[in-house]
Amino acid sequence: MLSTLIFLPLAGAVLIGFVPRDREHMIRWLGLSVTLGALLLAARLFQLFDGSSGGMQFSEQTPWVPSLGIGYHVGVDGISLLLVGLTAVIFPIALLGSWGSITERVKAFTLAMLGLETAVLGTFLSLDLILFYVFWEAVLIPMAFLIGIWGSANRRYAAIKFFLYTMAASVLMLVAIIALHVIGIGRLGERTFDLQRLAEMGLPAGLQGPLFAAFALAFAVKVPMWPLHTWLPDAHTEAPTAGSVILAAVLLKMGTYGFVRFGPSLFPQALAASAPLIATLAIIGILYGAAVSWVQTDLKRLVAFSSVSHLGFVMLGIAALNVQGLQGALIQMINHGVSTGALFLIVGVLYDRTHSRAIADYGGVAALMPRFAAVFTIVAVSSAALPGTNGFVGEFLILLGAFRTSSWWAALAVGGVVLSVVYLLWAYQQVMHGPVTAKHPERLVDLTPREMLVFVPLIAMIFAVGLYPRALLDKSEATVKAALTRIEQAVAAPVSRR
Amino acid sequence: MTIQFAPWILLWPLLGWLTNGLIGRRLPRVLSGWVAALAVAASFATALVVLSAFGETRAPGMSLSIGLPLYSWLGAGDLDVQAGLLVDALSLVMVLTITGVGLLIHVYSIGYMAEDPHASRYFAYLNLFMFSMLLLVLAGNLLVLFVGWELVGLCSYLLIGFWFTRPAAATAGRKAFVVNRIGDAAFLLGLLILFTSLNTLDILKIRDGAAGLSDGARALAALLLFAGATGKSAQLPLHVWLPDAMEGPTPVSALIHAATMVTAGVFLIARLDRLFLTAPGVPVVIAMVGALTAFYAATVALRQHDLKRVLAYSTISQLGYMFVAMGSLAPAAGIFHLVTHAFFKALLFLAAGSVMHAMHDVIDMRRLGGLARPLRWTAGGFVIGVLAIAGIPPFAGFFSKDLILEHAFALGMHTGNYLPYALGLLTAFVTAVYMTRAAMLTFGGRPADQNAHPHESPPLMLWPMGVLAVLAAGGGALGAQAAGEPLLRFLGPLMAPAMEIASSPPALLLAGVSIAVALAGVLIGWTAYRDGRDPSLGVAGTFFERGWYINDLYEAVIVAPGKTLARWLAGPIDLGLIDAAVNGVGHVFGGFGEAARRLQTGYARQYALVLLIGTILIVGYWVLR
Amino acid sequence: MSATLVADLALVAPELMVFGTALLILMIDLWLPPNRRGWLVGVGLAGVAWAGWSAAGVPDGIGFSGMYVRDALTRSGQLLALAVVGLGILVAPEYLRRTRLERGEYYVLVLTAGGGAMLMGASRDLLMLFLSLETLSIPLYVLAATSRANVRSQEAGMKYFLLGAFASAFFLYGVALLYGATGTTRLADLGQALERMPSSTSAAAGVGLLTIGLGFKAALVPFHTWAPDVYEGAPLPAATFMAVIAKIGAFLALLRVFPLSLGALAAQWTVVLGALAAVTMILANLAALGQTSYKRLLAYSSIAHAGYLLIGVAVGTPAAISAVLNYLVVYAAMTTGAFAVAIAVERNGQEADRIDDYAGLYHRAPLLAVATALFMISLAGLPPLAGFFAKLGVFEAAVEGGGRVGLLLVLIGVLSSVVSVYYYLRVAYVMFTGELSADVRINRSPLVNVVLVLAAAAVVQMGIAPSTVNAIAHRVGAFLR
Amino acid sequence: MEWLIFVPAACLALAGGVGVIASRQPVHSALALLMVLAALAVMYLLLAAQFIAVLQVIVYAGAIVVLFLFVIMLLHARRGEGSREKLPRQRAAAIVLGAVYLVVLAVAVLAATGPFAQVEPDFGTAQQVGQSLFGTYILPFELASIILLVGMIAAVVLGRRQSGEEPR
Amino acid sequence: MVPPGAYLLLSAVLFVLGTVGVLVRRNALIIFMAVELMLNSVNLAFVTFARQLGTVDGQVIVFFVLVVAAVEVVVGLALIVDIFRSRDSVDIDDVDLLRG
Repeated sequence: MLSTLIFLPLAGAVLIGFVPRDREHMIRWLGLSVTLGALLLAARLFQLFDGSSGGMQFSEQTPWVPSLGIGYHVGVDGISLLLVGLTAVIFPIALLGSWGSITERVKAFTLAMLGLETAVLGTFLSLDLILFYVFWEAVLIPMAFLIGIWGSANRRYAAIKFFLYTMAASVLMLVAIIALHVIGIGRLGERTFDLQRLAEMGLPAGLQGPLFAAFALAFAVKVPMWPLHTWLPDAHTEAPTAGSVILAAVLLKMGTYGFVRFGPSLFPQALAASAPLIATLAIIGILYGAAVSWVQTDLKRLVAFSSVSHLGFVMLGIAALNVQGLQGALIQMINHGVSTGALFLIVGVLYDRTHSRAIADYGGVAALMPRFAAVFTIVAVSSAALPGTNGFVGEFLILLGAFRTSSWWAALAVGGVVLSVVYLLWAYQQVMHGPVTAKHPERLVDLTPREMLVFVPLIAMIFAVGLYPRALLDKSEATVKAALTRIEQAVAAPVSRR
Repeated sequence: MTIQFAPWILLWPLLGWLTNGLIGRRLPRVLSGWVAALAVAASFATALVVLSAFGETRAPGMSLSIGLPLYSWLGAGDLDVQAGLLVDALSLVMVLTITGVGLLIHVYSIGYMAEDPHASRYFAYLNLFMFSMLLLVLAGNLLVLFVGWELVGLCSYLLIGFWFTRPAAATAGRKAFVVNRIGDAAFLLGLLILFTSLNTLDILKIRDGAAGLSDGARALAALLLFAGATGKSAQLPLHVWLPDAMEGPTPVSALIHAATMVTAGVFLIARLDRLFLTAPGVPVVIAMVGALTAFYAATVALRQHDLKRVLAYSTISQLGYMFVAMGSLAPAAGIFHLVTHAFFKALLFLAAGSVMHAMHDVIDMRRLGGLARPLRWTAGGFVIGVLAIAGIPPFAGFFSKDLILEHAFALGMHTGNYLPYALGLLTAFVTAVYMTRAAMLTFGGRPADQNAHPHESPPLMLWPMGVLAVLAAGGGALGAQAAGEPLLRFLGPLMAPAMEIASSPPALLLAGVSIAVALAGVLIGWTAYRDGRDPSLGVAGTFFERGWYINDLYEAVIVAPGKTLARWLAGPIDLGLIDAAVNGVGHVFGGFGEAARRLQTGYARQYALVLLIGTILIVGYWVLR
Repeated sequence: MSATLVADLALVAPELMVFGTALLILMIDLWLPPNRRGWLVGVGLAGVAWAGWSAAGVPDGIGFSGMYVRDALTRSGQLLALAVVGLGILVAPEYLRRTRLERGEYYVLVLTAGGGAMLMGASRDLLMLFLSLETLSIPLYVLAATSRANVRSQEAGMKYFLLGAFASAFFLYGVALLYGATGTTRLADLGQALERMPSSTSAAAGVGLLTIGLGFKAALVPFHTWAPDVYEGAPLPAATFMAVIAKIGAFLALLRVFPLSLGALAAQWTVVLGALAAVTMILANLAALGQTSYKRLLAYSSIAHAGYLLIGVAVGTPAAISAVLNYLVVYAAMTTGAFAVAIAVERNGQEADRIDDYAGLYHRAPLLAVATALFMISLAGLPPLAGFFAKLGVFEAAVEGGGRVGLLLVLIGVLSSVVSVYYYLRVAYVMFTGELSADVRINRSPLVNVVLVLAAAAVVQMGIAPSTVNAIAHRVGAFLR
Repeated sequence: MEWLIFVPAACLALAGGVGVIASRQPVHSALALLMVLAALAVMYLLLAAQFIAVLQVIVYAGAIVVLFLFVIMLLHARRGEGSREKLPRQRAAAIVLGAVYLVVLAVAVLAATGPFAQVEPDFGTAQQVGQSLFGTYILPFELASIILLVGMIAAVVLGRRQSGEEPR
Repeated sequence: MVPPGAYLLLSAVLFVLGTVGVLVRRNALIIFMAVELMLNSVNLAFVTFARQLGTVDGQVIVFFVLVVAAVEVVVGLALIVDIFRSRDSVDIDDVDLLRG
């Protein structure tokens, strides 16, 4: 089932490869159907998933490169389940949302998106380190092309920066993976890259530090954590709407997911030891991202920096290393995907109409586009974590978790709660309120039914998660607890004595 | 049990909101108003039903508070937040006040907004607000309360900025939200402390468990929550948003920024009285903040020219009284004042709205005057409101304010700190003066603009004012000794155990003093502002007019430096340092690449030289190893 | 003829077939009318196939007085070399016909160079190694200069030859030193002798000089300087062929000499080869950054890959050897593919050599563009294509068997591949954006297309299912253990 | 006794070596090279390598140097070097590096010296060398033929008139 | 009796002379002669070692070096002639189109 899910989009891409380029309509529909198919599969997976178990489910394992000990091993637990669900939801939305804006090279675009979906799903479901790395890096290429081909003026610079920056960080992870494998040969007596096997061997504390550092660097850039974030504003700004949506909603989660997936399993002691550092950077990110958002003049840059702030919360939750923090981090990952994805779609709606991202080019839009205004309002308050929306659930749990670990973390992070309103409402006011000063008021027509169709599921998720987060939390709690138990045991009884 | 209907109190406005929000634009304008009003009316009626049911349960031995869990909202580890309601005397009083006054204001709004093309959006917001406010007061869990707490803030933002094409309105809404958020952040931290110490956020459990907390935790949690309350209830130092909030439609000012939402802070303290009032040192802080705010706002109100701003500052001032009551360990008295204040302040605002309606949105008192004649009913209502707020018996304000001063005096007797009382008394005098001034400048004297042809508002607006006028005049009965203090007795059992006042103050004497001060104030005001005169009060006047320059101070000390800091971070730091470092790495590599390219000169002899160098190095290494 | 000679000749049957085919082509070419030269391709391919069949079948053994060894390394190396010769023949005819260079000698030279490369892997004697090296090199010098009216081609031949002869002299002096110090040129005896006298200065210097000769052929920095100029100047089919065959020969020899014979001096040559690998990876990748010529870019790329390959040699464990072999296969596929793309494109009747000439290729020839993208991604070592697994194998072996030096090399390796991503993907990026210039023409070249398809299939197959080739290489490594 | 032959021969070889690289005219270089070859042939005789000495004279002096001279004539390349030195520091660098390399090389090569071995009288005769060539060294010998063939083909390919292209 | 060291030293000097010649001369013909000089020095070393060791292998190797040297000269001279035809120069520094 998992393999079907992972490779369904790729199979769809192959199929679309045979469709002539000029049949754009058919390609669009095919692409959408494929992603919807993946969504159905993911929904079924969600339904079948047993939330009471903290282990891997639906595992599939088969040797891949036996001589090197590389296996094809996929599986889903509570953590990956949520992210797989998010991925499956976001992709059809992003595709549908780009129907209006991507009018050139539709086929290549659709292929890139489908390839990207496979890579992302694979990243979330891999349980073999090499398989994981393969998917992890495979994400870069379609994404860089999305930015570099369909992006705006400075796209080449942004694509290169995105690619090289994230890649530079992740190759060190590759070295660490190899090192783990080699250590595993010594300690397990077998050649394996299997995550679970390597986790069982119990890495000596002295080795955990450098190896975790290599992993953490790769993840931290992807998240991105301050001060490794500067690729993000450029990538977001230049990417086409769908690219931004995917980037924000799904790709950044790969970084946070990495921390949650590999930290407790492979490097429990190192994770525990570096939690204060992670938290510090996270808090700086929260406040810094928010403050910098406030003075942006480009809407997409503003949202990009808000991502830095929001993901700071996620990292803070992870650094808290308790149930609330981690659960909050997980929920916040989903929330950020939904809300920031929606924000980028909102910017996309404006951009499609006037081809400007400059805040100064707008003003009084609410009067012209009331439905759009309502959508924007809901998304903005969700992003600002207003209770009743999804954002609050995540931030509250994170703050609670952080508070329990160190009250100062929460006290400082709460500043982000305030600042988020400052920049979001500022931007909202500049764009939507005041007299109509937008440059091309005649072009600012309200949302079309297709665009509404893009937003409705996101808004539904905003409220669904806000009002009944247990639907998600219950799926992941057992997994999170198991991970925490691992850390506790490792810290209590250092494995290094072995 | 009919008490199970309590959720419907919430559901009606929610349905109203959905109706107006989803299909409102397709409804006839009048209809959307009536839908909204009907929803509130249904809510009010449900509240009455619940009240009657609640009355039945008040047999001895029965719980004073009935929790109605709905569903498990949020859980992680040991955190389990039940979304549920809490029905008790306090919440019922609040619900009735909110739905009652709210209903009147909804009806008024139908008339007021009759001409506005976006009325459906207005009523949708208004109903959403009703829902949020009711959620706030009915919440059985502090986190659920917080949901309402923030949602009312959102509604406030939306409604202040309802006429968002006016930059001032949009900015005011944003300011309100941001300032509230600052308080909310503190609130949130308070919540975290409570949960980490008590492992629950259930209000009943917190009430029961508060005594078990350490002094430090209790005080810190209480202070943080109180900080949240100062934001919502516009107390010093977070009061700055409320005067600006007057940019919203006047019924909104009446409902949200006078009668209901701003009292949420007071309600919060009453709700958690056992936490707040037993925490060491906290009551004094509350009382002092309240007293100072009351006095501060009253002085500022003295020199405002915008009628609604006068009323806004007076609201801040009156809220200060309520906090004095809380700080004086008399939450019931505070709630009493909350209720009477809701009556007379709503009345005053509606009257002001009526004036605006008549004068085509002119609200600057310097351009008003002599309206008593054309706007007879409005003027009458306004005068009743003035008398009530000034504390002239037998109008409602007198009883509640006097009760607070009495408790403040008792606090002084108990602790030796008479400052809250003294400030309260002084404020009472100033209140009488500035309210008289407002009435005189608006309705007395001669019309400032001869060309205006004011006309009285339609019945749909006058009737609610009438009802409120009756309540403002007679509402004191709820807490008057002569009437048997029904409200205080109703609240009493819930609140009593938290308080202990050692000695009883000389009640009659204090009442006399209050009356004398109020009368003096009215008299002086009458004398000073007769015939449309408005003495400037010199330097002090300007000081008052600018709100003691607090706004300017914030602007200069927090906002401007904050923006500068943010610009500095975004420019020199983010682009200039962090990003430049990243790009610098790229450029360094590019530079190396160019250098490496230049090594390749194209001359074979030089290639041979390079080869020889390599040979020497390698062979040299082997030879010398 | 003595019985041993017959047995010995059986050992070298594949080489004999290759050289024999070369002679046959030379003969046929004499009487074949110019418009029937297509037959030469057929004959060449048939000979290669025959030799391949033979290389796979001839049993192991050592012959010719211990100068020649046929073992797993020989066999796999020869099969690879033969495959490359086959590809080298396939890419040529259409281009040669276009540029009126078609001559039987071209194929003769390709075949003899291939034979040289095959012998390099089998040489068990330094003299044999030297002669094999020359058998490989001299045809390549000539191939580089084939396009004789083209001054760039002449220049390429000249530089290649001049520096090649220069480096050969160094190599020979190394042989002389080793001979003088140990009295033998047989690698096996040499290894034993050095175990007895590990601190011999002369022998050490001799090993150093051998490194220069082989390093020149493998284009390791600082012996790489000829490569960019030669690849850029040489006609495309020649560049395609030499970029791969020289690397194969050189690395087979490096493996034969260092890990498999001179284990006694491992501590020292690990450092030297490691340092060479490090500077090669760094410098080549940096220098490639600013290139505007496609061939030149690929030249630097091939230098960089020599660096990655050399990591495996420097580490020298059986796992590393098999990783190097695997890498060579992958390198052959992706480099041949990348060059072959350029053969299919033409600007104003000339080679389309500027990277910008490929702008918008995707619109005109989507499959060609996609294939190029595959080669570039694989060359950059990005998953999930072959290049990634090739690098992974080498890196894994280095971390496992290379100690601190290995780890350091891997770090340099991964970081320099990040740099390489920039220039590789720039090519792919250019093809998917922009517009194809009007004077750029895409040639319908069935044979080149065959090469492209084969290379692309290999790059994909060895990425998605790397086990096949990997398992073979692994078995070789295990055998040599 | 040997010294009497060695020293003049060595001096001749060195002088010739310097002459090769220092002569202005290619012809002079070729003649200097001839001098070196002759001197080395003498040394080979001293080192009991009669066959090689003969080969040296026949192949090198007889064929290679003649070939050089032939090409020099063909090209009329009198000096063949442009007046402008494009690599001004090349000469100094070459000399310095050459000196360094000489030290390294001398150290390396001298470390391998030992006493001369006792050899049979037929050491280095054509017969002995020939037996090796066709015995032990049969494979290299065959390979050498291939190399010669390649040389031939190279000459054909490179020397042929450039067909179908504008003559320059 | 002249010791092997003397021959070897001579060989080293000749080799370096050849090396320097390649580096400093620009006439391609002279450069090739310098290369021949290097090869000859190698031959001297081989012959000396053969004598020192008393094995004939060194001399056999010289035979092969001679063959290769001859072929190299053929190829090299052919290239020079070719280049001279198109550029009218045998100055190796004029062969500098390819760079970077």
